[in-house]
Amino acid sequence: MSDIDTGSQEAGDRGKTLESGMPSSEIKFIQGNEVCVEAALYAGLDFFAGYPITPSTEIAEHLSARLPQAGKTFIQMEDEIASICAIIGASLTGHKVMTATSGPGFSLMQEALGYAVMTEIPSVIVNVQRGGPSTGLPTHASQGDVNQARWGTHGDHAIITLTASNHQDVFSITVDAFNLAETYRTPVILLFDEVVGHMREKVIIPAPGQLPLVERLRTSVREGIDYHPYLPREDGRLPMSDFGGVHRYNVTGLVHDMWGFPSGNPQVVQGLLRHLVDKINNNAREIARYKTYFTEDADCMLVSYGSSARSALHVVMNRRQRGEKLGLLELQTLWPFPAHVVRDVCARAEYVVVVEMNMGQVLEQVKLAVDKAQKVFLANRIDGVFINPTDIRNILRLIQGKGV
Amino acid sequence: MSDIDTGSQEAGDRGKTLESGMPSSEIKFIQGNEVCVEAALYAGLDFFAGYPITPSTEIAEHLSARLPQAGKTFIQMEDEIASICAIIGASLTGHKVMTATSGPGFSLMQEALGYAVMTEIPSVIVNVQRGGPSTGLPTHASQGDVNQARWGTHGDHAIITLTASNHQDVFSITVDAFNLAETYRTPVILLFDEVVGHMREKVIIPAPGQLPLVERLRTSVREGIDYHPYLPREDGRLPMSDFGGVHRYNVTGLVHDMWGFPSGNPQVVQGLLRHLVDKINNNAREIARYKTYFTEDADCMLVSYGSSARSALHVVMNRRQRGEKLGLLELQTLWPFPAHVVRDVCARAEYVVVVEMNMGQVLEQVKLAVDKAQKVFLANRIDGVFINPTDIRNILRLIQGKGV
Amino acid sequence: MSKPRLKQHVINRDWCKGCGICVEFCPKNVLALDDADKVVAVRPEDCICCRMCEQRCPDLAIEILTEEEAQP
Amino acid sequence: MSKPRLKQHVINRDWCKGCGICVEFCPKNVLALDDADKVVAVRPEDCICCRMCEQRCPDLAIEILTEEEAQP
Amino acid sequence: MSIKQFIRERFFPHMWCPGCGHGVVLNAMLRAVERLGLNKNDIVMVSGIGCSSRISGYVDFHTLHTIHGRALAFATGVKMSRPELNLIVPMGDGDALAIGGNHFIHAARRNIDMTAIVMNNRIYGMTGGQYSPLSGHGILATTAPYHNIDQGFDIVNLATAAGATFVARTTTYHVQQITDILCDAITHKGFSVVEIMSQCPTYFGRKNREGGAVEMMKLMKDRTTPIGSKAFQENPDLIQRGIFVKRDQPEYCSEYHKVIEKAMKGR
Amino acid sequence: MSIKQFIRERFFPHMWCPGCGHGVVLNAMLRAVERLGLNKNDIVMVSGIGCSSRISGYVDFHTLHTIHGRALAFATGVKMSRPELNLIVPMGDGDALAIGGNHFIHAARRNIDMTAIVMNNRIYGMTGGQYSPLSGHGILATTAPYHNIDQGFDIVNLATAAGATFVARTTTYHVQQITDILCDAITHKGFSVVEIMSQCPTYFGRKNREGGAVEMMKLMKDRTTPIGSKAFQENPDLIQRGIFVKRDQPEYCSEYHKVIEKAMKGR
Amino acid sequence: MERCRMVFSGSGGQGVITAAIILAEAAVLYENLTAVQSQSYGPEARGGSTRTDVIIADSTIYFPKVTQPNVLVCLTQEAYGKFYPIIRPGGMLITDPRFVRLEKKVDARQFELPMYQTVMEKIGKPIVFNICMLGAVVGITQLVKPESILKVLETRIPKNFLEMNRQALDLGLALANA
Amino acid sequence: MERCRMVFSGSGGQGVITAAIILAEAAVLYENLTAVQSQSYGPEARGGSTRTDVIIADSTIYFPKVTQPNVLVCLTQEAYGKFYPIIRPGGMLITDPRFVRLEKKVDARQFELPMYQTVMEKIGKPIVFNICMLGAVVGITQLVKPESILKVLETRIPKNFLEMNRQALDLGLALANA
Ligand SMILES: Cc1ncc(C[n+]2csc(CCOP(=O)(O)OP(=O)(O)O)c2C)c(N)n1
Ligand SMILES: Cc1ncc(C[n+]2csc(CCOP(=O)(O)OP(=O)(O)O)c2C)c(N)n1
Ligand code: SF4
Ligand code: SF4
Ligand code: SF4
Ligand code: SF4
Ligand code: SF4
Ligand code: SF4
Ligand SMILES: [Mg+2]
Ligand SMILES: [Mg+2]
Repeated sequence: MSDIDTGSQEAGDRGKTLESGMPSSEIKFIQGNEVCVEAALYAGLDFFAGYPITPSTEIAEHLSARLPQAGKTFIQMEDEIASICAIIGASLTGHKVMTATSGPGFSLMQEALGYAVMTEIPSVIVNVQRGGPSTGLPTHASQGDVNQARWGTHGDHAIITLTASNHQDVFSITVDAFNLAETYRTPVILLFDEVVGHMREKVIIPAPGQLPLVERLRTSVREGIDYHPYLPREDGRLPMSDFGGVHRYNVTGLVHDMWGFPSGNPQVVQGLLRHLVDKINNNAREIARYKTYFTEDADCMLVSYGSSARSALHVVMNRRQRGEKLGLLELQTLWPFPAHVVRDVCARAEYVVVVEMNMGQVLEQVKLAVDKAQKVFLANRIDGVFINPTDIRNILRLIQGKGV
Repeated sequence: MSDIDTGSQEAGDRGKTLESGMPSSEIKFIQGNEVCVEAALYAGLDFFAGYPITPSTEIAEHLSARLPQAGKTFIQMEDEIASICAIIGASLTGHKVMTATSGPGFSLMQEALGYAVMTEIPSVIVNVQRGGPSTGLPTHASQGDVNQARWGTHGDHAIITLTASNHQDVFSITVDAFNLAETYRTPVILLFDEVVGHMREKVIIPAPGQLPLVERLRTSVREGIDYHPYLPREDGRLPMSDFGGVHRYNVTGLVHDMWGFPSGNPQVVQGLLRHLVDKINNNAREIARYKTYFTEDADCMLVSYGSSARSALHVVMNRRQRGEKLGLLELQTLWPFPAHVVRDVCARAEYVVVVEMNMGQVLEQVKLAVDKAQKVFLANRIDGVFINPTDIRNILRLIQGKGV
Repeated sequence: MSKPRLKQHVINRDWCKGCGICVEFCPKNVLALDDADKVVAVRPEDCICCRMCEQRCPDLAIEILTEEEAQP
Repeated sequence: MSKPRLKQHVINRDWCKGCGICVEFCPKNVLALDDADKVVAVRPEDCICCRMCEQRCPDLAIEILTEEEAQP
Repeated sequence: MSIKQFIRERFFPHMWCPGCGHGVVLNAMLRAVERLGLNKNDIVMVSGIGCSSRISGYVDFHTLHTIHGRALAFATGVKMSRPELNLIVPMGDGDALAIGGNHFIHAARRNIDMTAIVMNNRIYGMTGGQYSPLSGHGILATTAPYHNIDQGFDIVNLATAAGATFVARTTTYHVQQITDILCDAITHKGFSVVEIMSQCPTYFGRKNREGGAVEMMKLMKDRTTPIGSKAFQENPDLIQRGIFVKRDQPEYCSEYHKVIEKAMKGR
Repeated sequence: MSIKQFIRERFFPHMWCPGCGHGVVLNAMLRAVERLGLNKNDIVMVSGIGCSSRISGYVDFHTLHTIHGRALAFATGVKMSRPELNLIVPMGDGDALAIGGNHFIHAARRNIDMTAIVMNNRIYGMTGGQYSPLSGHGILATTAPYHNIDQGFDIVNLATAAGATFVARTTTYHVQQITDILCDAITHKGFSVVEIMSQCPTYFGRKNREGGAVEMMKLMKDRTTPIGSKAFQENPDLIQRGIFVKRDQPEYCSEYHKVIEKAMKGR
Repeated sequence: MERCRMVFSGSGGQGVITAAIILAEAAVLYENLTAVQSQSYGPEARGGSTRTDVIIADSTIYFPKVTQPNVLVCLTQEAYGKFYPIIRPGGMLITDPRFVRLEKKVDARQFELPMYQTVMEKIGKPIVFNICMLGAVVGITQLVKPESILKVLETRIPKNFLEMNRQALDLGLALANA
Repeated sequence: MERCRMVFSGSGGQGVITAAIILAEAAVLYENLTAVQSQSYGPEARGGSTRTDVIIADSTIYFPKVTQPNVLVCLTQEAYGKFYPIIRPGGMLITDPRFVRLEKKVDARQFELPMYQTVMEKIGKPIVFNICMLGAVVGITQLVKPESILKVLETRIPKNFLEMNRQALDLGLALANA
């Protein structure tokens, strides 16, 4: 008899679940990395540049076959730095772009990632995490790059980082990544992990039109009229004009004014930096993606994300059957950290257990978010082995004071 | 009449202040970057590799003249990545090494920095911060790389990061950086800023022997006997053997066993990662460097570091003269964050104001450290202009509810 | 096309930085720097309209206007 | 130095991966792979001790021992 | 002046020092654009970081001022996604060949259609006079206070060996040759490398007692000679100017187009 | 076997696939070390990341297994700080010339005394068969499912143009030549580049229907010829083997020593 | 249905991963079941032993790895030595005597099937060994219908190789039912 | 002593930064005073105007920048236009008529000294213009002894140029006292 197949599942307000059997949608049994590829194509990916690295390589491999079939561009560059630079260039000409890498490559991309932040280039950067630091454990499970996604590049900035635990969610969150990149004119990081990336399970590819797509907001300013590439509209969005089109403007990683030209004027500096951070952090509620399970009455709330959330959910389902009041908050947006969600969901829990495969990177954010930091505990694994339900159960027992 | 030259100065327990006029010490009037050079030479720097970048370039320039005079090695590499790689190589042969850069270069160094963490290579990396993100504001004041110093490379790890606000402290903290790098067999980051780096003021170069130096701990294992490069002693330190010497061992950025050979054994993985983090974080008290001013009775505690601390101290001195109970905690160790010091020093303060030139990177740590996060405020500037006493006074007024 | 005849040396004094390149390489010694280190055509009559000054100026600060060009 | 005379083919069966390189490139067809895909000297008497097998083996799994060498 | 149509006048006078060779390159480059009759909307200029790279701010094209050393990688993204655009990629010697050396050789290898201009002043101008991979042995610089021990690259040789299909060299003294060569280079279908020897009087000139801009330009006149000239045969220390390589080879974007065609048919 | 004194036997059998050319390189390299009579304590091997780079784990020297593409930069630090050591730097083709291309040309330019070995299997073996800058036009790879459109580098030309003072090429079929050339290269005072064409039967061979290790080695025999051979004159498509460049030029560490002398005297 | 957890293990070239994927894909695409397949990599990318986990169920699968397999397939001695202890009490162990000598006591039904030998004798191509193994697994466990496996094979395998694969599958099924 | 805050401004080649450093160094090394010198860079590394701040005091200096200078030196029209508003009421403004035409009212003593002309007439080398300016500042403010400046010059300047610098300093002192 199965031990986890009961229990109702409440989707969080922003967590979209796809119903199976929609017309002209397609069922596939593929790797998470390939799901990411399918979703990127669905979202309108035009241009991919990358450099192979375990465990993200399959993304490049599949795209090298799929993109030319669609008349679109795949290029393998000389390294990860060149890869992210190339996609930034391609985004400027009006294309949806992506690159994919893992830890060491993601570290190399940090300088250019900051450039994309500064110049507000819609782009998606996938990091399929592996064990770190350094070359670490290339083929093993880890979620150690959460804080790097936030703080890897120099200088103050904000960033959007998303993740998912199962293939259907990998699909929708990847589409979301492209949508958010266009909406906020920003790089978005997809932080997957080795387990999700390499595992195969069912995914339903939605029919075209089934998931909403955000297309590039192009300026309505006509040729010959002054176009301001860095002047936000009332609603905060910044219309773009394709490179090679009718508006000739400047793009620079230096602090710049609304025309895109370098400026050291303190007011311009302050204005730009606040804009870069506020456009994202002030929209944290809009950007928050998450799912909740049994949160209404949970005494003990698990908070998890990515593949770890699968093990956490396993435990929750299992314990609920026994009547224990466990709940799960699965985060899909990691940055801007959805502190408001964590605070609300964990408000009535006696204790909160963060389940992750690192030394407590999300743990620290949860502590900052909840009313009482002392009620937050960590259930983790850092040894390259995928955290399993037994690990979590054992740690829960210790937290509950029941010993081993 | 001067407005800031009174007030007693209590040095924190770890803040060493040099007395002037010591025999054979030498007085110089130089830039902060040059002080760093003098201190590195004092500490025994043997090898420097770097690539020019504003505002750190003077470090390389001075060393290009000074190192060969001492029969030691200076090399300008093809980029920052090559620079940090070269110093890691040179450290392995038993030399004290350093590189220096600023934001964009520091971002590029992240992959190899993680390698130095993983392989436990004593090394000093100077980041003279400039305005970010991206190329940002190359010649302006900023302290925006604090969190990057902690989380810039991928994977869980720990790191030591030091800073200073005046030339005498730049000297001693630079010497400290070399000492800590040797003690904990780790890269140490010196996070200076443009103001301190470019400003000229007096510094007393201590006489040889005046400041304690930690030399490389070399193994006592004899030739032919198995030497374990990654086996900590009882006291946690790991004796090294110079490359080119009598012990031939392996160094790798992959997770490795005590002989330095790759291993995916979960116990080895967990052991290594815990070791890497614990050797530093468990010694946070030993590593904490800071200075305190009027902390005994302060109602309002300023917490600051680097050049911002000069402006903060100016305000404190000024207000003390008027009898206001302001105090200052100047942090010199930023990572591992000296939470215990902050907690203690801020315990009786009604409110705590973090003075920094970013959007609140140390602020967040202080909030995590104190009893009541709500009592912590931020006095900052992010527009490239050096924060001045008036800025702080204005913000204090607002915090105190007195309006503009 | 007839040989171009000089109409004017158009000198942008705001842009000229007085580097002296045009002065030195003028084959006819037409140009000189004044007190404020800005270029002036001191012997315009000698100018053969070779445009080397115009083409070598790093600051786009000097231009040769010829009769033909002047009447488009 | 006299022509070396074969004493033995020293084959490390744990290391041999059966790639067949030594087999194919032995000028005298001395070697073959067995059932378990490990190399064996099937015609040792033909061996001319040229050591090409030893030098080409990617796994350092085969060594030619000659009489001279055998008595150091 | 008709080349003024190609500049952003409001930013003039530009930031370069008096007599800086980079201004001469700008001047001659604009004349090439004018002569070719290119539409401003069809030109994308991508530059890195350095004094030289500031050139992109002054021209009225689509301009992308990127990060140090990576201009060609950004340009590759622009070109591959809009192959019909003209890509001009001016770089400093440090930008192109110190930190950017890898992108340089790989862009050359791919033979992607763009014009790489190396504004070679043999020094890091922007950061104040450190030696570059083009400084050459014996030169003085702020990081070579005794003398530089690094051998210099020969850009022409390196570009050729890496696979560039158009390779040329000239100097800021030879302004008309700059314009001529750039016209050829921009028209060439494939990766073009044009080295323009340029003067940095502020750092290189001062440190190495080469005098001011005028003297440095005279030196460029004296030290160079047309390819294969008699003077060169007599004195091989002379540096040759002209077009070294110009050959046809399938261009990268066209090659990629073939991949698309193949893929769309099914393999 | 006397070359066993140079290996770490406990890690054998090694991780490479059956028939992998990297094992052949290891074998021949050990013979060179043996022939030269080098002391194990005087050898530092620095490698990057890749199947090839795992070679450092198997040899009983000082071994430094670094990060992808940067081996030569680490090696530069080792060498400059201990010039008396022998530096051997084996790299994969991707390691040396894709991500590592810049360090490659700069090490060559400086003429720093070390031996760079490019174990060229024309593919990224470690990550499972993507094309490399050495794959060449027309090749199939996991990221070139239709065909590769990238031109390949010619390592010999590139190294020569960049300034290497010893440049050679051979193949895993020609094992004795590997050993001979490596002896020369290690002895050469300056930057030596030795390209060794190697087989990756698992990915390159399988994808491109070149058969197994044996067939691939036969191809290397058939497709190569000694430098300037008659066969080459008749068929210039043949790849030449042998020593292309061997010239004297001041070595970097010695040059730096002169700087020290100058500095110590006062400028 | 009973949730079935399987581990297939062997060495690099034996195709156990492909077999696992085909099985799981058949379950998902043609039997409306749920399945998850994953594989673990050794510390190295090359060589060493291969392990793949498959779970097949009729309900959502959260934790995707197998800790105690109901069905364990071992195709090398090394794999057998490494994995026999994890078999679920009462489970099934499938081995091929060409590669594995049984030495340990396990609380499981043991199937020693001469799959390699049969394939070599009847088809002569070692490349379909894994499909034969798959036939045996399907035959023993009855997890999916052989036709479902065939449907997957049809989408994955060039036409001219299909017959050979069908044959191998049948050989495996026959061995299981022998 | 009274804390003295100074700003020297001009254009790139005029050597104001060097002058500031020499002054501050003299104060620190030979007069046992405290001093801080800093400079600000424009958005660009090249061209544009140069500004350097010097504070000299007999007690610790925390905040190292000058917001309101007691002494403002402007050596270009641009610098004058930019900085005259920040002068501290009652301070001193030093300019050279060769470069600056005074146009604004300021609450400060204004010294219009023909330093450039004097240097060119008496020495003929524009390179020591900044030292002449320094002489004027020292002469007017009496902040440090001229000998202290000379001592610094001795450590920084090749012997054969020393005399020229001494002369320039004297010219400046003389102009101040004129
Ligand atoms: C990653 C990075 N490293 C270093 C720098 C600092 N930097 C800016 S420009 C430059 C070199 C400029 O030299 P070159 O490319 O020759 O151009 P030039 O200024 O001489 O025209 C350097 C090192 C930087 N901006 N980014
Ligand atoms: C920064 C970084 N990018 C990518 C990788 C992934 N990676 C490891 S080895 C390798 C290429 C291997 O190819 P090659 O250098 O030719 O060596 P081979 O395996 O063929 O011997 C790659 C791309 C990495 N480890 N680090
Ligand atoms: S070349 Fe131009 S900037 Fe130089 S002096 Fe002549 S006009 Fe002025
Ligand atoms: S056009 Fe020719 S002759 Fe006339 S001023 Fe210019 S350089 Fe001299
Ligand atoms: S070459 Fe080596 S590994 Fe290959 S078959 Fe022969 S002995 Fe075995
Ligand atoms: S030594 Fe030569 S002849 Fe003898 S087995 Fe080896 S390859 Fe064959
Ligand atoms: S520093 Fe040199 S390169 Fe830069 S603008 Fe001045 S002269 Fe030109
Ligand atoms: S994958 Fe290729 S390069 Fe790597 S070990 Fe196997 S055969 Fe060798
Ligand atoms: Mg330059
Ligand atoms: Mg390879």
